[in-house]
Amino acid sequence: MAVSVQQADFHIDQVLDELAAGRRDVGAVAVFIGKVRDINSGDDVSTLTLEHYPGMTEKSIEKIVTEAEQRWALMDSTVIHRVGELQPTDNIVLVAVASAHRGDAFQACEFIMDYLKTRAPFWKKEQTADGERWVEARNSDKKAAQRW
Amino acid sequence: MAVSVQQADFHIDQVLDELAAGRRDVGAVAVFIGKVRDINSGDDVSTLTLEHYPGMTEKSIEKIVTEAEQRWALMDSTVIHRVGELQPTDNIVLVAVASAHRGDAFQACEFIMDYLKTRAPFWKKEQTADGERWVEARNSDKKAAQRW
Amino acid sequence: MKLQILYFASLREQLGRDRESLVVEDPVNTLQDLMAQLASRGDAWRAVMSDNPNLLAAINQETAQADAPLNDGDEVAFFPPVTGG
Amino acid sequence: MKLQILYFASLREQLGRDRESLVVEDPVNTLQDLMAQLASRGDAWRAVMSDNPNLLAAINQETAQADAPLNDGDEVAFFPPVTGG
Repeated sequence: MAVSVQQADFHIDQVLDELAAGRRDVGAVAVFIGKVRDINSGDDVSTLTLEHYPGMTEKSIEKIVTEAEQRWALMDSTVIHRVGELQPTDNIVLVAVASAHRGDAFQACEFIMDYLKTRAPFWKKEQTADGERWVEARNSDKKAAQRW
Repeated sequence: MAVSVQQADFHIDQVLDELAAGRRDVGAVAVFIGKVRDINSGDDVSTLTLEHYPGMTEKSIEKIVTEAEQRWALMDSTVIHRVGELQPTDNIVLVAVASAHRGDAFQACEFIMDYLKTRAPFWKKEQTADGERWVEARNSDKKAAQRW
Repeated sequence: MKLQILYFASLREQLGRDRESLVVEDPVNTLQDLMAQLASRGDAWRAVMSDNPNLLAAINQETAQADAPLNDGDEVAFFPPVTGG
Repeated sequence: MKLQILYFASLREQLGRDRESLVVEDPVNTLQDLMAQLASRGDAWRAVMSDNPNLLAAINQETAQADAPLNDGDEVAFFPPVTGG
């Protein structure tokens, strides 16, 4: 398991080179990348600022990934979440999961994302033409996390 | 939509740079990578040879992706499937899907993979210590495709 | 009626060929008729064409069922269940 | 009892601080007791600490409910629903 909270962007080929490196029995890798959109709730977004709770963030992500490892047959997982100021089209988050089979990889990847959205202490603030505002938590994210 | 059947490997960062290039409203990218495992049905695999039906392969993949585009709100999709001789740890297939929201991206990516496995005319032959054999179609793949 | 016939994967090996141009003289209206005619070529052919629940076929690169009509110039392909991805 | 208290995101802005060291003299056994004491600091504090169905808290970096016990040296954090990912 590799978990990182960082300002810097990530290179996916590099992440995947390190995922389950040296193992020859990986059959399936599922990856999710979340990006900054230029629009939210109808307004143009110019900058997104991501705040987090250093220490608890890493712990809560490790907990989420450990839970995924208990539920599915995984060989390795990487979670990278960026913080600080981001612009539209920038990457925000990457979740990559390696498994023997695609069902496990897909489900674990989606599970980790759903829980990241509802349990990891990150907060987004958007700068729009009308000023800045904190992004509100979505009911759809709560529901997505309750599926599991 | 970009569909390619090729011998050459792919670079994921490059694929993702071209996916929905220029769009600033992509919020979610789901990627699946299938890889050659060193073991199958209990035997060590040294080489995997992938045969396909040129022409029909591309058409059937385009059909699968078009179906996904009708069912989910997608912004772009890329499918790359390798053919020829591959070794354990080599990439076989990549499916990448861009959407505004993660639910659409995940579902469309998994749908495309399930249908690729059951409808696109590719055939795998394995070289093992005991000689070579054609890989048999799996019931679990049929079932996975019937979910949708 | 002239057909282009393709064989893939294990079928290609069992039948010892990957393609052939076939001029059909007896009436061959459907894929089923063509399969019956090919089956009469001998044991290997019968095994593939008539005693094979796993046989798949395509006409002009579209998956086809046994009752699908055949036309002059069609490309017909026979193959086993697919195993890509 | 000495506590380290952290405030995040919109709460940090509403309360005008990101952290404080608090020496508690009245009996504060649970998170709920601490919230009641902080709520008495004024309107902004009451809005955050007592009239706020969306208030979340953690003790020593683990999510905690209102009845969770507090101990000397604990790190307590208050924050709104999370919006990462």
